[in-house]
Parts: sequence; C-alpha cells; structure tokens
Amino acid sequence: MNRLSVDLPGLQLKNPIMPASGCFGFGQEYGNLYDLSLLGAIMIKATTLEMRLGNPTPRVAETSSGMLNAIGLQNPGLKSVMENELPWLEKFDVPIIANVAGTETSDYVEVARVISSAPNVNALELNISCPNVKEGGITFGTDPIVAEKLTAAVKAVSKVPVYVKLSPNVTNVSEIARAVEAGGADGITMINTLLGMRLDEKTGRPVIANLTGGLSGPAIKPVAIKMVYEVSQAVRIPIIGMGGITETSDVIDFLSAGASAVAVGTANFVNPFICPTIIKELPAKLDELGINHISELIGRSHRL
Amino acid sequence: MNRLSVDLPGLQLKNPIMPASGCFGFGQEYGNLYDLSLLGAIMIKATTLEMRLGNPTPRVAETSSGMLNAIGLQNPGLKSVMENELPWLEKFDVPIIANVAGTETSDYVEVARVISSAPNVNALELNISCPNVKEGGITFGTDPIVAEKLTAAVKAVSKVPVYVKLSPNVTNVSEIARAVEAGGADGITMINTLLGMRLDEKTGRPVIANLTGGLSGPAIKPVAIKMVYEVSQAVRIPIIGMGGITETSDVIDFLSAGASAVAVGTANFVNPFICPTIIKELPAKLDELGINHISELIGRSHRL
Amino acid sequence: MIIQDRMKITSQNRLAHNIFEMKLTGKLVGEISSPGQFIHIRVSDSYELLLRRPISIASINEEKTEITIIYRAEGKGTTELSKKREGDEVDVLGPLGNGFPVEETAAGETAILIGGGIGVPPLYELSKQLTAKGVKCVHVLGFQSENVVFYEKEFAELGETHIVTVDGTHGTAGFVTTVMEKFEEKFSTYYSCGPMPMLNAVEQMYKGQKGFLSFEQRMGCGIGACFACVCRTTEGSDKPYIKVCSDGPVFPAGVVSI
Amino acid sequence: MIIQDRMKITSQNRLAHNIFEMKLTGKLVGEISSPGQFIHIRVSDSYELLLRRPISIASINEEKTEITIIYRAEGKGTTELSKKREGDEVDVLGPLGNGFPVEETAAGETAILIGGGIGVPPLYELSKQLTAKGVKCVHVLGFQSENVVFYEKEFAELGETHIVTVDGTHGTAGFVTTVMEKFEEKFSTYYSCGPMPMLNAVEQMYKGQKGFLSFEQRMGCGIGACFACVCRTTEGSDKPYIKVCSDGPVFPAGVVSI
Ligand SMILES: Cc1cc2nc3c(=O)[nH]c(=O)nc-3n(C[C@H](O)[C@H](O)[C@H](O)COP(=O)(O)OP(=O)(O)OC[C@H]3O[C@@H](n4cnc5c(N)ncnc54)[C@H](O)[C@@H]3O)c2cc1C
Ligand SMILES: Cc1cc2nc3c(=O)[nH]c(=O)nc-3n(C[C@H](O)[C@H](O)[C@H](O)COP(=O)(O)OP(=O)(O)OC[C@H]3O[C@@H](n4cnc5c(N)ncnc54)[C@H](O)[C@@H]3O)c2cc1C
Ligand SMILES: Cc1cc2nc3c(=O)[nH]c(=O)nc-3n(C[C@H](O)[C@H](O)[C@H](O)COP(=O)(O)O)c2cc1C
Ligand SMILES: Cc1cc2nc3c(=O)[nH]c(=O)nc-3n(C[C@H](O)[C@H](O)[C@H](O)COP(=O)(O)O)c2cc1C
Ligand code: FES
Ligand code: FES
Repeated sequence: MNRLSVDLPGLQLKNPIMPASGCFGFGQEYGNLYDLSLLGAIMIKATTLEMRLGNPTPRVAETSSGMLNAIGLQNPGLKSVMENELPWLEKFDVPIIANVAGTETSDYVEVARVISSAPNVNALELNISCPNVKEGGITFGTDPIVAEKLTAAVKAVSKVPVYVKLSPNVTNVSEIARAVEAGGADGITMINTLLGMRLDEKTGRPVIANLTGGLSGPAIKPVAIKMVYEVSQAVRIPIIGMGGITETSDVIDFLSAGASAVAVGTANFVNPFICPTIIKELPAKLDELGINHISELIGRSHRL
Repeated sequence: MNRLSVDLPGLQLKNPIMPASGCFGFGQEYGNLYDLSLLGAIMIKATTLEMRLGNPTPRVAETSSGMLNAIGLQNPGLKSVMENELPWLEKFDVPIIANVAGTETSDYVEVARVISSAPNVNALELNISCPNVKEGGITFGTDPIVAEKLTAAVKAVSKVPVYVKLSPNVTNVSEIARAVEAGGADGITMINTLLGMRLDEKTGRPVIANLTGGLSGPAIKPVAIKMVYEVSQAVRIPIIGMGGITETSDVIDFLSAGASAVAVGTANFVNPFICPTIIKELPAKLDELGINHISELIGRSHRL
Repeated sequence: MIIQDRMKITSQNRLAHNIFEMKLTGKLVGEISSPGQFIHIRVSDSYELLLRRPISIASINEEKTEITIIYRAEGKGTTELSKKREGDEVDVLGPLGNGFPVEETAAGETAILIGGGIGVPPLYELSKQLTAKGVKCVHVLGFQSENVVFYEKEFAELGETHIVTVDGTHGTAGFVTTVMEKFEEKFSTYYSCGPMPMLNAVEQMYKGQKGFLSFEQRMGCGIGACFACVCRTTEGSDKPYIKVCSDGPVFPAGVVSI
Repeated sequence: MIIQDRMKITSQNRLAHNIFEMKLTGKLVGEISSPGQFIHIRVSDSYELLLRRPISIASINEEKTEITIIYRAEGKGTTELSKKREGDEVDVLGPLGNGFPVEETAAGETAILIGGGIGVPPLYELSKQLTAKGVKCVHVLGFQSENVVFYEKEFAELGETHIVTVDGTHGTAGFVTTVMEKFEEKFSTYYSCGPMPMLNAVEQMYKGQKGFLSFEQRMGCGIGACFACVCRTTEGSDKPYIKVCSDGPVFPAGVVSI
C-alpha cells in the first residue's frame, strides 16, 4: 500500500506534493536536477492565449520570511505550450495541472478548451487571483458572481476537472469558494499571493518595477492555514493548499487544516530539491505521528 | 528646530514614534523601563464599557517573522481606565490616543464620549478591526456603510479628533478609508492584524485557544506598506502607519509610503526599548538620507 | 530592576537527551532577587523566531556574575539556542517575575520541593538558598524516562532526593505523587514547578498545606503589558485574573484556577 | 551540473571597506566550466532572509577544490555572510549560468577586461585563464574611491592594470571610459562586468568590436524557472528576451537591450 497516495478529481496522486504554478516553469529546469516522476503532480506556469513578456524588472524583492514577485504572467503562449512544453513533460509519469490565465472570459475559455485536450493535462487550475496584471486575474477572483460565471464557462469546455485558484485578498474567501463550487468547480487551490510592496530605503521608490507584488513564502503561512481551515468547512470540493510550505511539517499543517494535497512555491527557490526531500521525509513523519495513511490527517483540525 | 516634530489633528508630536495599541498596556510596565515622555504619543490598550476578561489561553503563537495573538480585548473597563490608568499617565509629557472598542454602536459612543473628556486624551482611535472578538470589532470594519455610520456617531460625541483603525482583511481597503473619511474621521490608523492560524504539528489542533488570531510583526510589513501607499492616495486625512515596524529603516518606509507618523506594536516584545531606540537613531538616519526634516519623507514614494 | 543585557555564554553542556545546561554572564545577574525568577531570551538576532523564550534561572553564582539555565531543546527556538557556543552572546531580558518566597520557611523546618521535567531547574537555586539558611529540603523530581534525568547528584548533595520516572527506568516508577503519597514526614512548606497536571495533582494532595507553585503560560512581552499570559484566579480572590509573567510565575497554592 | 552543496568556509578576509573575500571548499568546485559563472548562496539557515544571493566565482583553485568569492557587505544578506567564520558551512547552489568564453580570444592576441566595483571579481579568474593560454590581458578597473579598491596587485601580476576611481583618490580620476578613451593599443576582444550604466558606456564606446558583457538582475530561482531575471533583447534577436541566470549572465555585446 502506498501510504502517501491521494485521489482527487482527475488526479491520482502517488503523493500529495506538487510544485506550485509559476515557481517551477514548465518543469525543464528542475528536470535537470531530479526525476520529475517523483512528484505527486506538477502545476505548470500560467498559460495565456498569446505569448506574454510580463512586467519590467526588478520583478522580485525579499521581505521578512517572504518575497514579493510581479512576473506578470510571462509565458510563451498557448501554442508554444501545446507544441513544446507539454510534449517535453510526456516522458514523465506525473499528472500535469495546467494553470490557465486570461484577460477576458473568452481567452480563459479558449485556453481551457485547447489545453485540456493535451494528453498529459489531467486538470486545469483557473487562475482568477494573479495580483500582478492590470486586467484579468484578480479582478475575476474578488467578485463571487463573476467568479462563478467564469468557472461555469470554463467547465463547459474543459475535458478535465477544473480547480479554481483563490486569492487571499478578499474580505470573505468562503463566499468566493462557494461561488466557484456553485459554478461547477471540481476543486479549489489556495492561496495565491497577498498584495504587498517594498520600498527602497534610500530613494523611497518601490523596489518592484510594477510597484506592487505578490507576497509568498513562510510569512504568509498563517494566513493560508486560516483560509484553508475556513474554506474546507464551507465547501464540499477538495482543496490543494499552499502558501509558505517550506518543510515537511508545513505539509502536515495544511492537511490538518483541511487540504487534501499541497503545492510548494517559493521554497523551490530556497531549496530546489525541496519537493523530493519532503516526499522522502513524509513516511517517517507519519510514523512519528502514529498515522498509517496520509489521508487520515486531512481536516484533523476540525475534528478536535 | 525639532527635525522630528509632526503635527496631526489633536496631536503635536515631538516625534512620529508611538507604541501601538495592545502592545504597551496602559504604559506602566514600559514606564518602569524608560521615561515615557520620550515618546511621540502612546496608543493605550483598547478600552470597552465594561471590564473584559478576554479569551482563554494560549493567546499567542509564533509564526515565521511574526506572531498571532487573540487577547480578546481584555481590559479593566472604562471606569477603571478613567480612574486609574489615565491619571497615572498624567505625569508624563506625552499625548495619549485612546483605543475605543465595543460590541454595538452605543458602547462605542459611550466609551468615546467619556474617554475623550479625560484631560490627557488627545485623540481617539476607533477600533473597528479587532479580529479576535466574536461581536463588534472587525464586523464594523469590513462594511463601508457601517464603518461610516459608526465614525459619524462617535465624531458627534468626541471632544477630541477621531482616528479610525482599519483592518487589512478586506478586498478594498481604500473603500473603507473613504467611507470613514466621509463619516468625519480626522485620521486613519492602519493596519490592524491579518487573520491567521497556527496548528500544533503533533495534534493538528489550533495552538491558540480562540482558534484564529491576528498576525503581526515583520511578516506583515509588505502588506501594510502597500495599503498605506494606496490609502494615502485615496483620502486626504493623515495616516498613522503600522505593521511590522522593528527598526528605524522601517519607519522611513512607512513615511515614504504615505504615513505621517507610525506605531510600533509587536517589536516592543522583541525589544522593550525599541521606541526610544528608534527615536534616538532617527536624526542620523535623516542625515544619511540628506533630509532636513522628517516630514519631507512623507509620501515620497508617490512623487517618484 | 529589569534590564536588557547582551549576556555572554560561558559554557554550554548537554546534560541528558535534548537537555542542555547553559551558563551566562552579564550585569543582569546583579538584579536577581529570588529563586524562580526567569529570563526572556532572544534565541537569535534574526526575526524568523520573533518571540523571546522564557527560561527559569536554575542557579546563581554571584562571585562569577554568572547564572545557569537548564532547558530542553524541543521546538525551533530552544534548538537554535542549543547550537550556540561558548563566547557567543545572547540578548536577554530579565530578571522577570516574582520567584519562590524563601522567607516562608524558617531555619530548622522542612520544605518539600516537587519538580517535573523542565520545571525542575528553578528548584535547584531554591534548594540552595533554603539549605543555606538551615531549612531541610526534600526533593521529589519527576521525569519521563531515565534518559532525560538531570541534576540528580546536585540535588542529592543538598538533601534527600527522590527520582521518579513515568516509565520506571530510573528511581521510582510513576508520578511525583507516587512518592508523595508514601512520604510521611512533617513539612512546613511545599514548593513546586512543573506541568499543569502535575501542579494540579500536587495542590490536590497537599490541600490546606502552605505551598507555592510556579506556572507556565505562552508569553508575548514577559513584563505584564500584553495580557498574553493571564490565568483566571479561584473564586474569592481579590483580582479576577493574574499575569504569570509579572504577578508570578510563582503563586501561593489556591490562588490560580488550574 | 548544478548541485546543492554545503560548502565549508576555509577563510574570510576583509579586503577593503565592506569588501570581503571568502574561500569555500566543496565538491561544487569540480562542476565549474567557465569563468564568470556564479553561485547562489543561502546566507543563513533561517527563513528571515529567504532568497539566495548570486555571487560570482572570482577564482578557482582546483587542487584545493576551493573557490574564492569577493563581495560587498551592503544589504542584510551580504552583511550576514560577512559575519561567518572559518569552519562555518554555507548552503550553495551552483555553478550557475554561462560564463565568459575564453575560447573567443586566441593565444598571442590581446584582451581588454573592464570591471566596475563588485563586477571586478569574475574578471580575475577570466584573466588567469586567458593569461595561462597566452592571451595578453589589459585590465581597466573602476571603483568609487580608494577605500574600496581591491585585488590591484593580483591583477597587476597578470597584466597591465589601470585603476580608476570616481573621486580620484587612487589611480586615474573618472570612469573606466576615461582610461578606455586614451587606450590606443589594438585588442581582439573585450570582456566586461559591472553596473548597467558602465556596461552601456563600454558597449557604446566599443561598438563593432567583439565583446562579452556580464549582467545583473534580481533573481528568484537562479536556474531559469521563475522568469524573475529576464532582460529584453535588442531588435533582430532570435528570442524576445533572455534570462540572466540561465542564458547568461554573460552575453555577446549587442544582444541585451540595455
Ligand atoms: C516562567 C517560565 C519558565 C520556564 N522555564 C523553563 C526552563 O527553565 N527550562 C525549560 O526548558 N523550559 C522552561 N520553560 C518553558 C519554555 O519557555 C518553553 O519550552 C520554550 O519557550 C519553548 O520554545 P521552543 O523554541 O522550544 O518552542 P517553539 O514551539 O518554537 O515555541 C514557539 C513559541 O511558543 C512558546 N512556547 C512553547 N512552549 C512553551 C511553554 N511550555 N511555555 C511557555 N511558552 C512556550 C515559545 O516561547 C515561543 O514563543 C519555562 C516557561 C515559563 C513560562
Ligand atoms: C550574476 C551575478 C553575479 C554577482 N556577483 C557579485 C559578486 O561577485 N560580488 C558582489 O559583491 N556582488 C555580486 N552580485 C550582486 C549581489 O548579488 C548583490 O549585491 C547581493 O545580492 C545583495 O544582497 P544583500 O543581501 O546585500 O542586499 P539586500 O538588499 O538584503 O538584498 C535583497 C534582495 O535583493 C537582491 N539584490 C540586491 N541587490 C542586488 C543586485 N545588485 N543584483 C542582484 N540581486 C540583488 C538580493 O539577492 C536579495 O534577494 C552579483 C549579482 C549577479 C546577478
Ligand atoms: C515567482 C512566482 C511566480 C508565480 N506565478 C504564478 C502563476 O503564474 N500562476 C499562479 O496561479 N500562481 C503563481 N504564483 C503563486 C504561487 O503559485 C503560490 O500560490 C504562492 O506563491 C503561495 O505559495 P508559496 O508561499 O509556497 O510560494 C507565483 C508565485 C511566485 C513566487
Ligand atoms: C498582543 C497584541 C494585542 C493587540 N491589541 C490591540 C488592541 O487592543 N487594539 C488595537 O487596535 N490593536 C491591537 N493590536 C494590533 C496592533 O496595535 C497593531 O495594529 C498590529 O499588531 C500591527 O502592528 P505590529 O506588526 O507592529 O505589531 C494588538 C496587537 C498585538 C500583537
Ligand atoms: S507576557 Fe505579556 S502580560 Fe505576560
Ligand atoms: S532567477 Fe528565476 S529565471 Fe532567472
């Protein structure tokens, strides 16, 4: 028996650990470092209809136990992802979750329609929470009605289950979660980054060219845990949790909070081997906790 | 000339540094450590109409570069604050900002009416953002209409200028800021804590008895800076900025972002002498930046 | 007076499994007024582990202006502390709180000191001071297992010492109460420090006796300003709550609602 | 191959005001392929300073399996690094990127190496390798002021070396271009590393010449996955952008839009 296996809509995961979108490119760079088949799944970089060149640099800045980024959804565009990136990933035994972004409903729908037909794409992650682009992204993620409609439109064309990625920059995240559930979402991924800013002490000027950026890393973990705890009790669909996971014990916390699997973002930059390291450490951690199968941890915090 | 002086509604500050509410009690403990007259002002602990015993313990937990708290507005109540705490503070040459909390509009109004008549209270800080009590607090801070009405009701009875303390746990903080400005607020203080949670790794149970708590400390500084930057351009009233200030350079950042003065919360626990230390270090920092008077820094980031 | 001191580590020793003894020197030592007071340590200069850790003063050496602390490397902060080396400096706030009242036991009388796990350390300085003034000290020290027992010899040098381990690998098997039940000698005062359930059991067993208990709570400021560490008091107390950091950590038996 | 190595610090020296030279040993050394490659260092094991810092390899000693880095302690991370002592270990990812092409200059030819501030270090290993194969190296090294000049002697031992300081406190007063303007000798290749404005001036002055420039950008991953460090390319390039970390940091003159 595999003590780490988790079954989610469209995803039979050999373990619940996957790199988060935007922190792992399309896998090639990390593929030079270790065997990607070790991973539970891979969430690839946001894909848009056309190629995007993203925001001006600097695009990242460090903050206490965190970082800001404003990449601006740079990606080679749907066509190139279909022709180059996804086929390269086919040699690995690993499910792919394609992160779908856009400016209008019609681009989301078109990207979803096409990318969900790729043979190795097992699920979509609808990115309605990118804080770093002027149009699209987060504007879809803060209004429950808009979020529900977009989810339904994408569901209508997708050949694979659809997960919706939620933004933490809202007053009531459960309201948005219930809306996307009503729109037909098969699952939720959360959280995307918090909006933040860093100024240069000497000049007073924002360090990031885009002025604001998205805050990620250990600093945001308490916010993410709180939201996963709340949303997992507000909806019936499963959650892939993320936000600040940096070590094996963080995974335990997210599962206890109510996530069924987790994604690791920023920590890949701190330690490029973090995903396989966590996967390796998990069984011993389960032993320590006296737990047989990892799924026993899911939602533990609610039951107490 | 005093290079650090700042004039705000009701507050002639000899310097822009003050301890944040809830992190300094009513001053007595820190008064044993240094002369409170050194401070720009003191924001005293939230005061409610009746004594409150607060939440069960544990009430605090550590997180990466931050902490969670769920004190639950424990305080001796209005009468005792008027009779014991405020008179004790009279011996110091320091303006007092009284943090006012409640469950219903009528308690807020009553506390505001009475406490604003104390001889050494120079301003009120209306706490519509406490995340740690079931009723009141944050519920007033997330709806612009409710926030505006409460502000107006308190303004109607207060003998001193009223600052409103905003919560970061909202989709659109500028909207709330504009609402309280419309309600007659003389200034804004921001940010209160972000909602967060920490689980015990072994049991999966929330560490804080209240389950969730408010996240403060360096971890939240990028969120606070972003919100101050935004709100200072959305309203005309001044802002007292806070959230993660731990060293002198953080003060420069908040002023650059658009705050006119700052408050230091959690850092008092890390270093009880932090406020006088920052005050002492500021002039040299101004020299380093080639700046004559501290007010030249205010809103520097917008002008670039 | 409470001061903030950059104390120098003069030694760091592993006493038992995950149990460390650290000696620190600095002017803070001159400010200590009673055994059972504690210090609040910043385990590193980084903000990652933001809060100070409260650790009891286990022994005072005024000549060397040195204190000893004994701590368990358990979470991230104490593990970080255990990596420090002789010569390193740590930022310490203290001395904090009110310790055990030595004056409550007269010379010639007997005091029983009951400690559990990492509650044992402050009893060592207490016993030193009581013994020095002519009090006969009996120690009942409870631990999980043999591999975490420490200072047995040191306590034995001061007086009768009973070691209890939960798993029976050393001394009596059971809890401190197992020994206390069989203890028939008269004593005038008891002093105790350890986990809540132990303090509760001790207080129950010695109801009506004069005793002093040292409590633990999660702390923010450590000086009484933040209301993190409050405990409710028992009915009939003059205050509805106390703060462990500044009113305690030591309270007379019966005051704190356990 | 890129590896993650816990490298041991074999020495740490202050070379000039806030400028430090650190030697590190570990198996990563065996993976280095060209001068101008860099390493990505975690300055501490705490998460407070979360991101790695990119620092160029200044010198390679294969016999000792040791590399030298030279860095300026400026922000929090490099200041933290400057506090490390001999014997401490640091977590290093590397070698990263593509360095300067030594093969682009033939034995007997002249190369001019232009460095500014903390852009100077990688030119040292480059000069060592070029000189070893019989290339004549001329160094033009610009600094702010006398108190931050480093490695003057080391470069002078390899070839003609011109020091320039902005404030004129050492060598020629002015910018690297002040010396370059007066330099009349023929050279086959130029190599440069330094701040953007300097690279821009160098490229302008040597338009049409064969040259290679090393760029800086804020980085996330350091290995090409996060798109933090992209630069736009000049018109007519085959790709619209490059990544400094994995496509660079060294590019032929004219490729990156400065
Ligand atoms: C008055 C007093 C005296 C103490 N004396 C000693 C002593 O002499 N030796 C010793 O080993 N321990 C002592 N403790 C307990 C010690 O403070 C905790 O073991 C320690 O803070 C745990 O920190 P950590 O970094 O290992 O754990 P982490 O889990 O990293 O700590 C996270 C946070 O929780 C707090 N925390 C965790 N456990 C406790 C606890 N049991 N009590 C209070 N805060 C806690 C930490 O201080 C920190 O703020 C004392 C506690 C108090 C209140
Ligand atoms: C390929 C490459 C090679 C380099 N080689 C050297 C070298 O040999 N010696 C040397 O002294 N410096 C070198 N630098 C610059 C060095 O990376 C920065 O000075 C250093 O990262 C600053 O970190 P800090 O902790 O001092 O500053 P902080 O302000 O604390 O840094 C905050 C964040 O910004 C990043 N950052 C700040 N300044 C720069 C910068 N100029 N370039 C890239 N990231 C920056 C940091 O890496 C960190 O992520 C190199 C940079 C690059 C890209
Ligand atoms: C550099 C960077 C780029 C990111 N790009 C994307 C993206 O393209 N699509 C997306 O949905 N999330 C993106 N994210 C957000 C992460 O997937 C993740 O939700 C967030 O960083 C929180 O997790 P962490 O704290 O583990 O990084 C990005 C994050 C970072 C740091
Ligand atoms: C222990 C604790 C208690 C607090 N109590 C109050 C309070 O009573 N009223 C209030 O308005 N804010 C309260 N706050 C919020 C702070 O005033 C401040 O807004 C917040 O902590 C962010 O600043 P910091 O990061 O500097 O701590 C409290 C914060 C902490 C940590
Ligand atoms: S820890 Fe702050 S009041 Fe006790
Ligand atoms: S730093 Fe991540 S792509 Fe270059």
